Parts: sequence; C-alpha cells; structure tokens
Amino acid sequence: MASTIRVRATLNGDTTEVQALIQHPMDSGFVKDSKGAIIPAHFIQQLTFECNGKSVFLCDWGTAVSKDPYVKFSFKGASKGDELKISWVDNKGASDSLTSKIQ
Amino acid sequence: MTSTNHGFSATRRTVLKGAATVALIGLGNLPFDTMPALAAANDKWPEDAFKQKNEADAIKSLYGKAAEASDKVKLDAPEIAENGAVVPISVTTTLDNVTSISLFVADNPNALAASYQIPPGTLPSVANRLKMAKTSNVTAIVEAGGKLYSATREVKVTVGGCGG
Amino acid sequence: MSVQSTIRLASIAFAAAGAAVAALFLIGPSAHAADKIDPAADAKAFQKYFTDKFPQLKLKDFVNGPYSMNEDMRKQWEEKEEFPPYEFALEAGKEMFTKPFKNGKTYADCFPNGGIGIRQNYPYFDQKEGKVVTLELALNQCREANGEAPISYVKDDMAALTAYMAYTSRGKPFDIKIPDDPRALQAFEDGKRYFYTRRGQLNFSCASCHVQNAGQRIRAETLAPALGILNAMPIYRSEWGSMGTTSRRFVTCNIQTRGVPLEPQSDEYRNLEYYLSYVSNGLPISGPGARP
Amino acid sequence: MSLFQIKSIRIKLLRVKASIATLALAASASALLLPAVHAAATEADFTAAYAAAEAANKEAGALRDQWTTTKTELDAAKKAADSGNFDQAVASAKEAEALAKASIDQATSEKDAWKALAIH
Repeated sequence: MASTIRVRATLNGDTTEVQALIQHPMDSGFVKDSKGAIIPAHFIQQLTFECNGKSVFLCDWGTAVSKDPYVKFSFKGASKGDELKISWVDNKGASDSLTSKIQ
Repeated sequence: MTSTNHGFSATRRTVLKGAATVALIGLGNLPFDTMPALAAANDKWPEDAFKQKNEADAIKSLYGKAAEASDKVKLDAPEIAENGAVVPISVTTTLDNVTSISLFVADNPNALAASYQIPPGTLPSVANRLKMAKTSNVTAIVEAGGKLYSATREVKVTVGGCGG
Repeated sequence: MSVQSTIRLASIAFAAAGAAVAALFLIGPSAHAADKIDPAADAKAFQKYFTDKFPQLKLKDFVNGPYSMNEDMRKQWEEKEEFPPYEFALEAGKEMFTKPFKNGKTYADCFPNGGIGIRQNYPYFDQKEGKVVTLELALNQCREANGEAPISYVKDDMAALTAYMAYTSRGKPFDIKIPDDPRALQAFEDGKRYFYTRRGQLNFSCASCHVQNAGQRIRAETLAPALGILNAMPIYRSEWGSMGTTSRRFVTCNIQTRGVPLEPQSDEYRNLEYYLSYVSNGLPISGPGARP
Repeated sequence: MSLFQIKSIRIKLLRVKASIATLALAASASALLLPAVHAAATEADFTAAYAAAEAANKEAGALRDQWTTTKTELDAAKKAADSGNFDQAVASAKEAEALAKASIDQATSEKDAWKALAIH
C-alpha cells in the first residue's frame, strides 16, 4: 500500500525546510456519523523526524489536529542527500514510516 | 554528565536525568551517537496533558509551571477561520535555546492541541493545521531556557454552511 | 448590495414579472423572436458585470473564488496551497487514469491527446448524441465502452480522476465551443434559465447568491462569484473533508436552498455546466481547488 | 458588509412561511367547514389528504422543482398515521400539500420571471 506520508525536505543554505502531509482520518471521537453513532477517536499521537540517527523534530498530537495532518519546520546540520526518517503511531497502535532524501 | 536538555516538564526532566545517568554508567561502551535515539525513545506521549479539559490544567500537566506573555513569541492565526476543521496556525520566536512549543485552543473539548519538541539545531518555529470547535482564544507557549513564554490570539469560528 | 435589498428587488421583480408575463401573452409570439439566443453577447455581458462589480480584480483572479474576495481568507488558502489537501486525490487520480481496464485499455485511449491537458474543452456539445457531454459523463462513457461499470458522479474516484485531468490543464484558458446547431443553442439557453430560476423553499436561484451577492457573506461562507466558479473544479472542501465533483456541488447547492436535487448529470445540470463554463471562456483552469 | 445575513434570510423565511400559512389556512379552513362538527380525523381522511399532497408533489417533480421540506412533511404525516394519530397525520399531509402547491407556483411563475434578473 502506498505510504500515507508525503514529505518535502529541501536544503537552502545550511537550513533544511521540511513539510509533511499525512493521510489519516484524525477522528476526534466527538463527531457523530449520519446515523447518529459516535465515530470513535482515531488520531496520530506521535510523529517523529530523524536525520542521521538524530531526532530533529517530535510532534505530540491530540484530537484537535486536522484530518490529513500537515506540519512544517526547519532544522540545521544536514546536507543534500542525507536521509530523513519520518514515522508516526496512532492511538490504535497503527503506524507507518518513510525514509526520504533531502533535496 | 551531558544534559540532554530535552524540553520536558520539571517532573519528567528529573526522571530523564536519572535514566540518562544510568544509561551512561551501565552502557559506557555504547557508541555515542545512538544515545540520543535511546533518549528519544522514552519521549512518551503526554497522555495526561491531552486529557485535561481546560488550558491551565493542561499547561500544568505538560510543563508544571506558569507562562508569562512575551512579544518575542509570534503567533500567526486567521482572524476568522474559513472553516473550523482546517485552521492554519503557525508559531515562531526570537527567543533562544527553545526546547518546546505547544498550542492550546482554550474552548476546545481538550485544550491542548499539539506539542512539539525542538531538539538543538532545529529552528524554533512550526506551522500546522488545527481543528477548532468554536470561536476561542488560541495560545502558543514556548519553553526557552526552562522558562515559559506565551502569546494569545482570538480566532473566530462560525457554523459552516449557508442554508439548508 | 446586501441580501435584504436583493429580496426586496426579487419580490418587486416577482410582481413585475407577473405583469410582464401577462403583457407578453397580450403581445403574442412576436416578442419571443426578440429573445434570440446569443451566447457570445451573454458571455461578454457576464464578464463585464463582474469586472465592473470588482474593478480591482483581473479576469484570471475570479478563478480563485472566495479567496479573491477576502484578504484574511486568501492568506489561509495560500497556507493550504503549500501542501494542499487534494494531494492524495491527485495521486490516486493519476494512478487510476493509467490503470488498464479488464480489456487492457485505459482512460487515455478514450480521450484526445491521451486525456492530458484537455479539461478546458469540456463540456462540449456532442452533435451525434445531440446533448452536452461533460468531463464526468465522458469518463463514465469511456468505462462503459470498455465493459466497466460506471462509477458514482459524486464520490471520490470520479473526483480523483477529474482532479488529475484538471491538473494537467492548469493555466489553460477555458475554451468551450457552441457549434452552429439549434440544439446546442437551446442547451446553452436551458442552462442559463436554470442558473437564474429561483428554486427551493428559500426561493434562491444560483444568481441570487453567486451574482447579486458575490463577495458578500451568507452566514460564514463568502459567496464566490459565478464567473470562474467552475474553473477550480473538482474541489476539496474543508466542509466535506473530502473531494467534490461539479455534480456534488450542484446537488449540495440545491439542498441548501431546500430544493430537491436532480439526478447527477441530468440534462439541467449538464446544460448548467455548459452555460457556466462558456461564460467563463478565457479564464484559466485552476483545478483541483481547495475551498472552505 | 454585515458578518451574518441571518436576519435577511429570516425575513425571506417568514415571507415564504406567511404565504404557506395563508395557503395552509385556506386549505384547513375549507376542510373544517365540510364536517359540521369537528370529528376526529379517520384513516380515510388521512389517506385522502396524503394522496392529494403526493399528487401535488408529483406535479412539482414534473416541473423539476420539488422542495425538501415537502418530503419531510409527507414522512411526518405517514409516521403519525402509522402510530394512529390521524389528526396529526392529516395536519401534516395538509402542510405537505400546501408546500407542494407553493413549489408549483414558484416553478410556474419562474418560467419567465427569471429573464428579469438574467444578465444578457
């Protein structure tokens, strides 16, 4: 199955800008479906970014993060071609990860 | 003993310090660079903080101390959200040695929306898209040098749809 | 001009129209000849109405709908466009477009230029079938011609396919043609009539909101101008949390005026799309779009 | 530019409701006159009222201009009838008929009224 993670990591100067978009329903557990039943909470709790074995960013998310979540940050100390490892885990224990090269 | 200086709340930091010293003594010969990955492994999802209803309790649970407003924290959020399901919010700061940035939506069912850990070498800014139940104050808290600085803005959210 | 004055205007028009209708019967058929269907003139007048109403906007700005009407919303849109929510639909559409049917053919075999960069020519008037053929109808016709079951006009697959085809046409100006065929002229006129006809218990027509009140707010929504409104189709609406085709948009708009929607791709909807696309000729394709 | 246009829509709704109310009033007034004393509605009354409403709604369908609220009232009428409350069932069926008739009037008058507002 194609990965749920889309990432763009571009190096300009010594700073790498990272944008990630993840395919996930991010159900908060407060919403009802058309038949009135509560849709149970199903959301990504933790998303981590590692480069050259070092954590460069760690996201702790709650039920208020939008569907198909997006995050953008930047970090220093990487060079073109380095590998960025992105992985997430949700409240049901599901997870996915992707490794992408810095452009 | 190098302080890993991960931006956790006081209680969690003491726990971590303890763990770090044990790790160093016990596994002295481990190559140094795997250490941070190990340290990162116990960045547990702050379940209690996310469970808190109101903002004050959430901040207490996450950081264990109060924040002071500061104009060095720049919170960018729309005046009127085009749709409460997707509200683009970003935070940046000129404070230095920032270790964590968190976002709170006061009137959401649970105030804490998202919390980001900023390791050394990562710029202290983040952009994301949050859900807001209704018009509410949005507060960004930045932990820098162990102290908390905050900025707050009101974002208006209205019932979507135009008729029906 | 706020909605109240529209309604006062509408009710006066209501009464005036009644009188006009009566007068028409008295004069008899000659009056009808005066109503020659002139799409080119209609398109010119339509575009002039909006450039007069929004002098600060260039024609191509109208394809961004509400985001050209309001600075605060435009900023939110630009932030969404950095990594747009329709990214997944776009990729799914591309994959579907090239996945062969059971008989080995693909959608590309059904469309000129392999379906790439042609969205701006749809809908067109098919003189063989004597009706308007929209991109969505053509996709299902392609499926049926290759022994596949047609797919829903309002669900994600159709939105993903049309998103990919729109993406390959981004920037190309709408180029809708009306052949010299009385049936095509009539289809254009029927679409125009549907656009201006009040319906539903709220007694609104498409024009009540998207012409007379373009740029105003109705509750939280900023009303997009009708000019260029189909250029961004299909759209990912935060409101739906998913993609939506032109068909889905027409159906939901009907429901919001408390009118019972028609079957997707029924004559009225296809003629409406024909009219709305033709009067937006020259404006660039901006689909797939992200909307509130 | 006022933030909400609710009051204008409410005027709209009131005006449309007023026209329906007068129609409904007229319809129910005529129904009242017929039976000398107000006997409880029977299933037959309901069936007749429901059929009339459905016929009117079908005609609106032919004119491609049914209202969603007509169907809601028809469903309410059927639901009331199923639970044996024929007074309520007839009232809902009358309301449905009034709404259907209003939608027919709308479609008929709009046949040419639209030209007045069209840009051409």
